[in-house]
Amino acid sequence: GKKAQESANDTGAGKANTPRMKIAMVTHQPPGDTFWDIVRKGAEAAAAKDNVQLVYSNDPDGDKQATLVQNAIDSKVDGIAVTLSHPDAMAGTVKKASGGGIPVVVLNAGMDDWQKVGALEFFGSDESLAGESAGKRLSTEGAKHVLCVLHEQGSVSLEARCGGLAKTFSGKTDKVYVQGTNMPSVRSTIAAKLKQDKSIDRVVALGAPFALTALQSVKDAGSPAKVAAFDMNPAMVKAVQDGTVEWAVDQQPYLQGYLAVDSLWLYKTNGNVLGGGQATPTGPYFVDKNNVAAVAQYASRGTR
Amino acid sequence: MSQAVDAAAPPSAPDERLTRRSPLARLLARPEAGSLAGAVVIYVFFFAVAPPFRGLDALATILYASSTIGIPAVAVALLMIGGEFDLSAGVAVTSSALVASMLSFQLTLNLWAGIAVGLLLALGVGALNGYLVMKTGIPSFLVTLATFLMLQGLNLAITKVITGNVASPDISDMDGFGAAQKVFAAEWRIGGLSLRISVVWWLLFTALATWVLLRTRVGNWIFAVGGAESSARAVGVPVRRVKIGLFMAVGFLAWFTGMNLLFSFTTVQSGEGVGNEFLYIIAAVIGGCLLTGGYGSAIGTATGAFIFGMTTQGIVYAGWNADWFKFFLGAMLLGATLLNLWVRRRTEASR
Amino acid sequence: MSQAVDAAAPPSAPDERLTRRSPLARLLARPEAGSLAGAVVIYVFFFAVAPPFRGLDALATILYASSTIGIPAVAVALLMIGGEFDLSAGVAVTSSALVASMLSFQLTLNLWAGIAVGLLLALGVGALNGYLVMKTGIPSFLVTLATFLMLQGLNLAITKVITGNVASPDISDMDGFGAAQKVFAAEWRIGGLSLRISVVWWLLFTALATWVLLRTRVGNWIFAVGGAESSARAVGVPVRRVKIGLFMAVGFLAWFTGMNLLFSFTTVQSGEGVGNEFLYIIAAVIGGCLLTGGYGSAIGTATGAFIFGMTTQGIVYAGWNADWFKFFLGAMLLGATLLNLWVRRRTEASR
Amino acid sequence: MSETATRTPLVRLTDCEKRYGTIIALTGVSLEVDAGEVTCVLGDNGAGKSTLIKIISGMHQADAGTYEVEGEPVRLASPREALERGIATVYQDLAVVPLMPVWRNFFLGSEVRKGAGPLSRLDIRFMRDTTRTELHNMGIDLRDVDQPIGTLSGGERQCVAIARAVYFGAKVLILDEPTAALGVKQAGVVLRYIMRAKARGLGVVFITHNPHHAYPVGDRFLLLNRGRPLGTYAKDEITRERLTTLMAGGEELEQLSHELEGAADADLGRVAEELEQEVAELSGRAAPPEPPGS
Amino acid sequence: MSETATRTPLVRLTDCEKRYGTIIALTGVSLEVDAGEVTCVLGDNGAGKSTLIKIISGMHQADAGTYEVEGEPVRLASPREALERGIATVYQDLAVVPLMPVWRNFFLGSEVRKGAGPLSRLDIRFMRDTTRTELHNMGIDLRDVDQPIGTLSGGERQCVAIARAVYFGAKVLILDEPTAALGVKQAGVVLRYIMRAKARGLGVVFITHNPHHAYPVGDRFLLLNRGRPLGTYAKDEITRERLTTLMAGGEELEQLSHELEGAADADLGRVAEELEQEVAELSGRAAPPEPPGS
Ligand SMILES: Nc1ncnc2c1ncn2[C@@H]1O[C@H](COP(=O)(O)OP(=O)(O)OP(=O)(O)O)[C@@H](O)[C@H]1O
Ligand SMILES: Nc1ncnc2c1ncn2[C@@H]1O[C@H](COP(=O)(O)OP(=O)(O)OP(=O)(O)O)[C@@H](O)[C@H]1O
Ligand SMILES: [Mg+2]
Ligand SMILES: [Mg+2]
Repeated sequence: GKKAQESANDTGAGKANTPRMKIAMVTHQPPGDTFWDIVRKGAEAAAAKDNVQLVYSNDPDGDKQATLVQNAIDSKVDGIAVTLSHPDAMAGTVKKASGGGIPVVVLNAGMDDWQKVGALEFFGSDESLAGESAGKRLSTEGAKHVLCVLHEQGSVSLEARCGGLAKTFSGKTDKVYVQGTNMPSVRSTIAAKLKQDKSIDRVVALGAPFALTALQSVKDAGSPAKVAAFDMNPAMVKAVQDGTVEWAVDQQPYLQGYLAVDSLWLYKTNGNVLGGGQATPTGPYFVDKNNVAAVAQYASRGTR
Repeated sequence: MSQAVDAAAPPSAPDERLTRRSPLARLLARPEAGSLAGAVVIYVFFFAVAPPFRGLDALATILYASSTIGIPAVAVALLMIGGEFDLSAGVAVTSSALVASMLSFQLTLNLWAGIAVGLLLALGVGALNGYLVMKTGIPSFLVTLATFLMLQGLNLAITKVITGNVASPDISDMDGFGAAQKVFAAEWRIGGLSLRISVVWWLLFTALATWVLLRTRVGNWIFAVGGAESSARAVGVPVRRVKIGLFMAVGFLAWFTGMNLLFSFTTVQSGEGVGNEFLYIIAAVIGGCLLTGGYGSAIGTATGAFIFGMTTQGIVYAGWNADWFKFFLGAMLLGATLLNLWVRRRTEASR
Repeated sequence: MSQAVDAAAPPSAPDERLTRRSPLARLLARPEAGSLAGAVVIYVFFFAVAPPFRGLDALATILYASSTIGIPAVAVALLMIGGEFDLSAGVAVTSSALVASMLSFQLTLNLWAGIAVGLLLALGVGALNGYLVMKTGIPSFLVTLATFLMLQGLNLAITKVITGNVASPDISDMDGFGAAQKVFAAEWRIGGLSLRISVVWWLLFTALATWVLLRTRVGNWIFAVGGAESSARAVGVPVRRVKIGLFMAVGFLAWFTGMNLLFSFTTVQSGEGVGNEFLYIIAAVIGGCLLTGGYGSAIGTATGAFIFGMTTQGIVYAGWNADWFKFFLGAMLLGATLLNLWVRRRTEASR
Repeated sequence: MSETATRTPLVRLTDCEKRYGTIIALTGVSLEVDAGEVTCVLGDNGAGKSTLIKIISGMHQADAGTYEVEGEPVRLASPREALERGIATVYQDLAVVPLMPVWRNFFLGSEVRKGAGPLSRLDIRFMRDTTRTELHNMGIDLRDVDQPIGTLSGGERQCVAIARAVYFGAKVLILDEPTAALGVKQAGVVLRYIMRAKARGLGVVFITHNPHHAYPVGDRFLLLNRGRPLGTYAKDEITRERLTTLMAGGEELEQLSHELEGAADADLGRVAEELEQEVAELSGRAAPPEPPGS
Repeated sequence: MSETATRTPLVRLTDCEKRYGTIIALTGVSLEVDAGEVTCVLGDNGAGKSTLIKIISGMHQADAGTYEVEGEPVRLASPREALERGIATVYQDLAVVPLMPVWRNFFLGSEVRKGAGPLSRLDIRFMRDTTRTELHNMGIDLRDVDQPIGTLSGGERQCVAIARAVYFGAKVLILDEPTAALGVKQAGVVLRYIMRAKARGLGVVFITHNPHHAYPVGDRFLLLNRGRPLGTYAKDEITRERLTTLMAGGEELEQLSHELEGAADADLGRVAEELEQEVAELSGRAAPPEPPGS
């Protein structure tokens, strides 16, 4: 309950005495998303530690996100951490920032493009790689037919996850789009899909809340399918512990946020650059029954 | 035609100025008939093309999905008949669920206390919307757009502040959960079939709204304020009270849907509900409600929600390529609407 | 009052049945005045609270962001004045950009060929919307909802089929890119300032629409078909042609915005644009257009887009907590609308 | 008609003024309506007659002046309050809801219900029957009281509005050009209704452009011109001819007649003759009464 | 008035029928309008007069029957086509756009432009001036031609609709109860307009409930009853009295008079006397003409 949460809420380490600086983080987070919430917590923790004023903004639309980067440039920030989920749409503006002397790091999305826009570092997990490892794992588990649940249509990262999965998975992969903002419809749609194709034996939801809803759909449809997921949230930990969800692919969003801010701080105060010109992977990391205990404590306070 | 002023009731002989119409034609001329026809055709269509669609369990799933749109759509339709919009209905659902769960959780109260506070909040938001619209004369589209944005912001921000997370805590182990779940989200499994109480509620609310619209004074007033506001005022309809009441009705059913959500899923994502307000409006419009007010029906709206729910699920049951989902959805909605129109034209022309 | 039938022009002495009004009051009584006042107040507000907002570069960014809403909003406003909606405007932007880029890319054509085909497509979609609305009498909300869904589906599915991806290929190295970029997405850097051509286009389109609305026959017809369709038809306004024309105008500006998008970013996400149709409608409504038709202005709509753009950006410049973003946005829109109202009430009351 | 002097009038409006923005629609107008009396408001188009009755009926609030109902100063915020005081109005624009059935329009705002508490519901049969009967009494034989009122003819719609006001008017009946769209027969019925309302002790305000409708039924005449009162006359202070002349402007008609006479066409000449005859009669002796429906 | 027999009529409607869904609004009605002639359509409320003119003006299409304009069979799909053939109409519901300024309404659909090609624009000054002048000529002195027409008084609005039709009517002028909401003076002007249109060789269709308006200007009278023709009369085939009686139903008036006489109230008695006198005049000798505006 409440108490447990409170006790776990102090992630803060000591505070740096470097001059106050302002760092903007611009992401493609849709409103109210669990995953991004954890990214932000990591960024905030680093900011608190590094005496950084963090200005967070987000918009799922590529061109609007570019405008947000422009806002940051106009605001004369000391560094920008940005996601490149729409690399082409963002490139111009981000280049303007890096070319104009504002250090830029890329997180989460843009593994193939971060160097092109003049960014210093990349922290994240390759989405298709994550998908591929999930696909491999499913193959070894002997799954025959996987249903990939995408909670947003037209999203690059979700498509990459699903695409990677399909690539390495030995069996058949199907996908279904659901309306992420409407849980009852998510539940019914997955159930409908399971009924439509009774051979489906795995449901892989690409977001934690949807995996939990998928459990209900499986029950509704009377399907034997097992559920696995991408990303974590507190409820997911419990589900993995209970064994209702087989495993979850974690890309450690906290790490992405934390490193992005912290590395900018390091660059500004000490000239450090991480990764040696290579992307710094933060995942994929499988959370399953074996290692869930280690994560549980942190997940319940919402930082895993 | 030369009777005295206090003449008896007029003659009831058939009027030579009318052509006759068969009872079937009369039935089909009802405003709901067209959308019902649309629903039937879509049902038959999917029945034919999608074997998994044929089972009763599929019907149960579809009905459930439709009911979560259909319940708030009832009130949204009444409001639309009354000539106003409510864009905040979708997030108000989430707001009331969040309030109910977080309040009970934080203060470790019985859930019913949270439920009651959630209701008060939803009614309050409705009343505020109505009050602002009536008091200032700003179009309800703008007023409720502002409420929509503000509620959406509050949902996120307050949930974040209180739980440190973007979802409400799990309440399934709290006092009052069992009873509340029975009321708002009971689910009976009969054989392989899962029947859900929200479907029952949906039918009840639709029946109630139909009764109110057609058989009560308030229903008369709703049509009147939507059809010609100043005329309604001129003949003594309390326009302001009716409209504020309608906004509050939307609040009420939003709250109800929120409770269904909460007790079905035990936790609520704070970003949920955005965009659903349009599903409600779409259901009402497919069901024949006029966006400009003054015309529509609750049964039609229920049919609209059913058509929408059936189409969304049916495409999945049919196993069509998921990439084309939206295209099929659009095409089928257009088809249903055209059919609706065609039925009505036919019956109007038929003598 | 006893002049012969062919009397000369009426006397022009001041009428004893009128109170006098100062020129300022007259100016403030114009429909745009209220929303302009709202814009000014919001500008001053952010200027005070957000230092980064003060620079000219911030203004340039805001203007650019506003222009991408403002350009299609011009046509959407005209359509709304003409009494109809277009929900497909947002995705039509994406569709035309996708078509233009993929067609040129796949067939290795000069980009201008793709641009032309994109235009044809956008105009065609507009004409189809208009034709269906006028021919069937189905509310435009439903018709364009169907087009919206279908276009959205086609965008996703066809892009997927052709590119195997969810985005169009990069076209920056193709023939005609330079010239087209100059037309649709030129950017001049003067000092640290980046001025974008879309702002210029926005002002141009707004001016043109204002001229059309107030000074041409077509403008007269637009007001008439939106204000009282059957009356307009009765006095000989070609209602069908006007409305179809308006839908096509929306198609045209959607195409234009799509080209701006394409040549600014060289690639387009197939899922983009969904939801933008409401931003256009919101801009028009904030700018004083009536949802029910028959009233509104292009300048007001431009102001509405500016208010919306400025608020969205201003909150970011002010560095307020992103969680509260939507809340602030809603509150400021409500504030601007109330101010607008207050200004108009004041000027109406002033003698 | 003379006993009213000592009684408090049902409705008294004093020095009333009304502005729409910069437009002054009414200024310095006073009006009294006594029980059992018909007050006619006469005046040119745009004189402010409808504005005046909208103030009485609570649709608008006066910007200046006082308004008393049965001696008690009031400020009616809505027509509902007027209706609750027994003041029923036929508006010039009829105030109907086009998409609603005739019978729902008839009873709108004053619905008849049966059953009690939350189960109280509309007494549809009664309302349908009453609507049909009342309209039939006015000479309108409706095909179907469930027809949307917007599909009725202009006169039929006007009859619904009148029948409704007559049915619900308890103390004061206000009629804004009720006979404008009516046929001869229906107009006659309306005049009869007015007389019967008067006989039942109601106060009636009657607006018309037809002096031949106004004079027979009116007890008091208020003449408006460009928003200002031209004078109030009791019936015994004014002759029918004077009233007609005041409303029509005798010189106007004479001019018309001359003009037409000058026309070349023989046909026109004939009309001119006829018109001249009228003018002679008007400015000369009694213009004989005419049938109620003209 | 007699030369029309050999000419092709401007407008000829034969055996026309119109249904609205199950409602038969018009059946077996024929009508001719000749140049320089006024055809009056008379009938009770709901008789189908407006429906008839809506067919002529292209608003509705007949379900059966033929429609010829200047001898050529047509099927007008919209009022625009009628206007292009020089047929201008004043609709009973006036067909104005309430939110638009008066002058824009006046010229709506027939805007006057200056400049050429894509630069052609509205000649606003001309249109404003013309609107003001034309209305002034009808006795309406507008404060401001930029006022939204929805804020005008009922009569003012009607005058705009009439002035517009008169201004644009080239061959046929159709007037549906044009004088209903008009003051005495304005109604007189409208009758004069009709005479002048006739003199200029236009065909006029004139609908009214006032036989005293119809008789002086009409050349031909079409009587409708419950959607069916009661008969067509040339002016010389019918007397004014007969026409009035046909429209009013003499027995109706007599009954009214008797009823009122029976009433107890002295006041009512007086009115009854007056009404009886009317009846006597109606059924007896010539009801004398009356001023145009009553
Ligand atoms: N759109 C419609 N739908 C159904 N019925 C209609 C429609 N329009 C008219 N009617 C019916 O047709 C009949 C004739 O109407 P119309 O308006 O032609 O009468 P009218 O002779 O002009 O009467 P009035 O003198 O009252 O104006 C009426 O009984 C009316 O109820
Ligand atoms: N809402 C309004 N806004 C502005 N002006 C108005 C409004 N309503 C009425 N007026 C003006 O006030 C004046 C009086 O109008 P009113 O309707 O009272 O006239 P009326 O005497 O009833 O005329 P009619 O005989 O033509 O019905 C008119 O000149 C009209 O233009
Ligand atoms: Mg009036
Ligand atoms: Mg008529």
